[in-house]
Amino acid sequence: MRKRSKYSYCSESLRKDSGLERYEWNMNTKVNIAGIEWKNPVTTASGTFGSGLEYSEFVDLNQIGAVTTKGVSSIPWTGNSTPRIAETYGGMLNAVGLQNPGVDVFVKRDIPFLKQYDTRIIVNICGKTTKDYCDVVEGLADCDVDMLEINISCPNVKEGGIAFGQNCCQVEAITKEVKKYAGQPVIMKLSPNVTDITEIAKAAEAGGADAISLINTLTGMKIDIHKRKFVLANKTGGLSGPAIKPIAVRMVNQVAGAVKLPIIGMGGIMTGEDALEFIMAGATAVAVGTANFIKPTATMEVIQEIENYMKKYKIEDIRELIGCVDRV
Amino acid sequence: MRKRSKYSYCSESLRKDSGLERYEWNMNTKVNIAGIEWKNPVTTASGTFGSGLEYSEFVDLNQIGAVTTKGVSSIPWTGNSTPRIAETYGGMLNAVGLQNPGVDVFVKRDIPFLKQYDTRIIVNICGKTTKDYCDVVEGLADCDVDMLEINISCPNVKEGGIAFGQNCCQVEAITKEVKKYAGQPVIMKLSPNVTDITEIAKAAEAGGADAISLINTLTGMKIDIHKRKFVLANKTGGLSGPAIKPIAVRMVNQVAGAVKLPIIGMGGIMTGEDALEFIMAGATAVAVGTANFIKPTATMEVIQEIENYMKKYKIEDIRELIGCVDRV
Amino acid sequence: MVKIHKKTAVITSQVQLTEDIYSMWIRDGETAAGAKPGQFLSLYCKSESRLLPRPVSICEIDKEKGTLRLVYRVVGGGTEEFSHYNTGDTIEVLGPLGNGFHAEGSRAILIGGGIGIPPMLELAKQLDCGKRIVLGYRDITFLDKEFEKYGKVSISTEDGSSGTKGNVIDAIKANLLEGDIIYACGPIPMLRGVKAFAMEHGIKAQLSMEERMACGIGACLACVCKSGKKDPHTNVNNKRICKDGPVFYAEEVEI
Amino acid sequence: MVKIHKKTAVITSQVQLTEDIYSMWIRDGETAAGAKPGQFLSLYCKSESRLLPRPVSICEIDKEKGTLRLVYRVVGGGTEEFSHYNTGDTIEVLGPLGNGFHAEGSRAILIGGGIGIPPMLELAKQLDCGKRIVLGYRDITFLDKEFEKYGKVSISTEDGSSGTKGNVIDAIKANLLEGDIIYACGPIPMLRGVKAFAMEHGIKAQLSMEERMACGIGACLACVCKSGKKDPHTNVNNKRICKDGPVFYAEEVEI
Ligand SMILES: Cc1cc2nc3c(=O)[nH]c(=O)nc-3n(C[C@H](O)[C@H](O)[C@H](O)COP(=O)(O)OP(=O)(O)OC[C@H]3O[C@@H](n4cnc5c(N)ncnc54)[C@H](O)[C@@H]3O)c2cc1C
Ligand SMILES: Cc1cc2nc3c(=O)[nH]c(=O)nc-3n(C[C@H](O)[C@H](O)[C@H](O)COP(=O)(O)OP(=O)(O)OC[C@H]3O[C@@H](n4cnc5c(N)ncnc54)[C@H](O)[C@@H]3O)c2cc1C
Ligand SMILES: Cc1cc2nc3c(=O)[nH]c(=O)nc-3n(C[C@H](O)[C@H](O)[C@H](O)COP(=O)(O)O)c2cc1C
Ligand SMILES: Cc1cc2nc3c(=O)[nH]c(=O)nc-3n(C[C@H](O)[C@H](O)[C@H](O)COP(=O)(O)O)c2cc1C
Ligand code: FES
Ligand code: FES
Repeated sequence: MRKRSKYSYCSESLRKDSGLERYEWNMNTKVNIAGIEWKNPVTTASGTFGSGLEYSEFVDLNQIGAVTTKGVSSIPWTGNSTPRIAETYGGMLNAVGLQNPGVDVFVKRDIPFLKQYDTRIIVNICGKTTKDYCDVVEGLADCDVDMLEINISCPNVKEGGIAFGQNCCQVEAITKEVKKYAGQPVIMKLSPNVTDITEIAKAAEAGGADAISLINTLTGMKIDIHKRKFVLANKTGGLSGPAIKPIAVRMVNQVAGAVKLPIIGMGGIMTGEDALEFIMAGATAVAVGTANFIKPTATMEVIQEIENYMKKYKIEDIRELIGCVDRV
Repeated sequence: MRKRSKYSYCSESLRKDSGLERYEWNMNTKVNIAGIEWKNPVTTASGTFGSGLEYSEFVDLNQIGAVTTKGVSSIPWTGNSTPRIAETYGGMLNAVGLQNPGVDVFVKRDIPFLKQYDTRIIVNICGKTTKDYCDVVEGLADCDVDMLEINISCPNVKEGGIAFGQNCCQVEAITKEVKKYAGQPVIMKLSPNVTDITEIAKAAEAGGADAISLINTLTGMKIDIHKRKFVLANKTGGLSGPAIKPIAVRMVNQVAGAVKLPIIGMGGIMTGEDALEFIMAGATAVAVGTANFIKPTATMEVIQEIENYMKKYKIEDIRELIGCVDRV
Repeated sequence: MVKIHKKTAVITSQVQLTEDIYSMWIRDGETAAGAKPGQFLSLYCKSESRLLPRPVSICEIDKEKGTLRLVYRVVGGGTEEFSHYNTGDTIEVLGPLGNGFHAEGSRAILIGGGIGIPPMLELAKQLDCGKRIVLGYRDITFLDKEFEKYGKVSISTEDGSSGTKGNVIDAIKANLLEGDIIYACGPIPMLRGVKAFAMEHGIKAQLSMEERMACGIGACLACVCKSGKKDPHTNVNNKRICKDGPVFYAEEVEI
Repeated sequence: MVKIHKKTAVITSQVQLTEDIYSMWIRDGETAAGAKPGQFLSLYCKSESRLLPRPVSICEIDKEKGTLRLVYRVVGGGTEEFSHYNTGDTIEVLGPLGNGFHAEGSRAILIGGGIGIPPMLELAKQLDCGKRIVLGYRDITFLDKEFEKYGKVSISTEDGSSGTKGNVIDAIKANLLEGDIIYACGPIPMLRGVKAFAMEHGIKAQLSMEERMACGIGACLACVCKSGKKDPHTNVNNKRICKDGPVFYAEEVEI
């Protein structure tokens, strides 16, 4: 058998640098999200990159626009029982259940680690109640982090998570509350498991969100037909990976047409081409998630391929590409 | 390069007959849906099999449990502009827009064709208004077809479709109306583009549905980054294929726990293993859709692989497997 | 009752013609036996992320050897994958599909534009009448030498690097070509020009059309084109390119 | 700053040991150079439908040739895919990952159960002390002959077809084995039995654990096992098998 064909991941033309750098192509990849400037539009999707420590063996964190950390809660969370993941066709299910060391350890250990690098720090926050969220947000208000991402959409937490993210009134209410305590711009991270994503996005905007990120995972299930039982201990899990990309791009495009806030798009990004689809759909920045598990250097490759595209088509400023496809 | 590896489609053990037929394994694959007996639990997903004519070159229609036809409306529909399809990672988007010759031609031409075969006939029905649906249902009341499947979930029709399928009150109301005119059992086909599929299923049950089928396609989008335009003329399309299977299995399992009606499960079924996942999740029958495009004989292979599984595990009656995994 | 199946064909040669155009011969006796010029094959990718078949026209048929030639341009992942196959590798194919060209008239003009050129080669070979061949390119030419055995070839290029500068119609006019039947395959703007030319001169024209496909056999209604009259099968003004085409009379289709 | 990468290793041999167990040698000098017994590799599938890496233990290391041996059971699509690879084919790997066994004590008992047997082979080779080897099978044995060069081998089979009928603990008891350190890899029920045996006899035990993985490097928290004490990294009673393990002291983990 021959080498795995990578062509579906990224076309040859963008993987290979088009070579224009010879005559010093001057381009701008900087983007500004809610007043925070990133050196390029690529971050990591929360939960797929830890706090950057492990992946720093593979990736030069100085080169990525921002690092978004694993969700952190006010107290340590143990997460779900194992098995926590299952593979699906072109994707995966996870039911990690937001295991995290709690905000105190996070602030003492993970922020100082990330501060060594010249990259933006986005802290993803989870909670079971509005108070939980506010406690973490308040605890981080004086910390040296750049943005907060509020995960109101994790399908693995029964008490809060999903309920928050699927109801407009609750989204608006929690956004308002969180904003009261926040020392940094607040990104609301939306769940795709809803009838109308634009309503939810508008609620976040109404609540005072500074930016929106989407999509979190779609709720899915896998059954082991030989054992006749669920593969995941939690029965259901969140579907991520290239399988979900068309849904994510659609939602980003819809939300871009519905609110004025900047959008961080994600869901199945494996290559620079995928990232550009989100950007053209209306995202100001993108996050790379599941792809990290498949190619530990995925973030850097995505950045490189975006730059190659810009060179190839002589795009001077990445911002020319944001939302450049017609709105639906 | 070697032959395409098929292993992810179906494991070797089920593709190869386990050979137990030597000592004449007596098994029952018949299922009963709303009083209609099918010889096996496999049908075709509406819109992927025409009215059976073209695929009858590949498949012996006598061998499949039921043929579900392309959606038919009261008058001929022209459908959307092209391109109508786009490929995605492990799936595809379609925005055919329910092109169909109208119920009159359908009754005169397609039903007589299908009546030549010993298989159940399920007519899928689409409309823009409740009256449209009722007109078709009434027109078919005296026809020799076995079941009606009401597509209240096609995302490609702006006027009706999606709106009907995403709102509980409307689902209950249209089910009630359709039932007034129906001469055959009515299957309500649900959209997955909703916050809570169980609410919609309960509304269909309350309206008097005899069965439920799910899932229809998830709304998605693809952008051609080189042309910087939408790939589909319709901009959005419905995502189908193996990519969506985990979402479909989850929804079938949730609905199985929420209503008493029999369920026809679909969404990404490529193999007997996939079909069994739906059956174990709670589906009484399954439909094969996108897989027909990839393997024209997909329906027959799925039936064979289900039988191979039953032989391997000495299952005498397929009904033992329906919903045999714990409910969520 | 089953007539055609998905077959596993063996690649007997693969040659690169230009930077992005490849010529591949594949062997499957049954498929070759039934093939006609203008028909196409559905080619399946090995990559499991790419599910849909790629329709590719039959460029040449060798019934004796049971082989078929496909000439294709690398435009995306699927064709790129094909271009990496070597002699001896296998490929799954379904076909021959569609109707193909229908021989008629006594003085034919064969017109191919860009990647619409390959299907004209087998047609040129099989047509037993007077024929003039017109091939339109952007710049780099391919297959043109091979056509020369079957008739006089006129070339057009957009940049004027070979033959007439302009499009195929410009080449027809420049070479004062005449005929009583036109066979054409190429991009829509070219076909539109050919249709206008044919109508203007009262010549019959058979046009081979292209659209994105899913089933390739007429079931899914993905690949339609607009027809002037109501189509008997669809009962609307749409014809299925895969099943009712890809070859249509110019007056049948709105382009 | 970058220390390990995904590498493309070449398969230098592939042999079928039993109906469903295969032995594959792969070559990548850098990977082999850093490898220790008890560590594992993440193997990536070529099929684009299967995205996640498959963790497989290192069974033998040949630092001179720069090769590694992997012995694996076909249980699903990924391992089935691997079993079709031939000599000369390539495979993408990441590793060596995890911590591996830590040599200590003077009289070791090495215990492998089922597909937990392979990692014990390189350990048996490298351990420079008194050692007894216990291998537990359901029925058909594999690799047992290869262990004989490194120490006395006792076998248990569930059906009694070879060695002691029963499990590895039955074999230990039947053969009155003694030691001051146990190294074990196998299914959870076996590890649970080994842990109980070790505690009962006051022997130290290093256990190699298994769980479904996504990242394989400690970032995603997919592969945790329960720990008795709060883990310093996770700050909860969970340890990451891929990063903190796969080898743990018996008292560290709750099984
Ligand atoms: C009847 C017919 C005959 C054809 N004959 C030839 C030929 O002889 N030589 C040749 O080079 N090309 C031919 N084409 C075009 C060829 O099908 C596409 O170039 C090819 O499918 C592109 O696949 P890809 O994976 O490389 O591109 P991608 O863009 O990655 O493909 C994505 C999807 O879009 C479809 N698609 C993309 N472009 C086209 C297109 N132009 N037409 C139809 N589907 C498309 C693909 O099949 C696939 O489903 C023909 C098309 C048709 C309909
Ligand atoms: C540290 C470690 C070392 C291992 N060493 C070996 C070894 O030396 N030899 C060997 O045969 N097997 C070993 N395994 C088990 C091996 O990883 C699985 O058998 C293999 O991943 C199954 O892949 P599949 O595609 O064939 O099965 P599938 O069931 O199709 O795999 C689906 C998914 O589940 C995961 N999965 C399935 N079973 C297991 C399992 N038992 N453990 C972890 N993940 C699993 C797969 O990696 C994949 O992500 C080891 C596992 C771990 C964690
Ligand atoms: C293993 C895993 C853990 C995740 N944990 C979190 C989390 O803690 N907080 C969060 O907001 N999203 C979490 N996500 C969702 C991702 O951030 C992202 O929204 C989703 O996976 C889609 O992107 P992808 O397809 O690129 O992975 C997690 C995803 C995975 C796969
Ligand atoms: C090309 C195409 C056309 C479809 N047309 C219809 C339709 O007319 N009516 C309907 O209810 N569903 C239609 N569907 C949805 C399918 O019946 C099915 O619900 C969906 O594709 C999921 O199954 P799959 O992944 O196996 O294809 C269509 C799907 C495809 C791909
Ligand atoms: S591709 Fe399905 S009808 Fe033509
Ligand atoms: S597999 Fe990701 S932490 Fe172990």
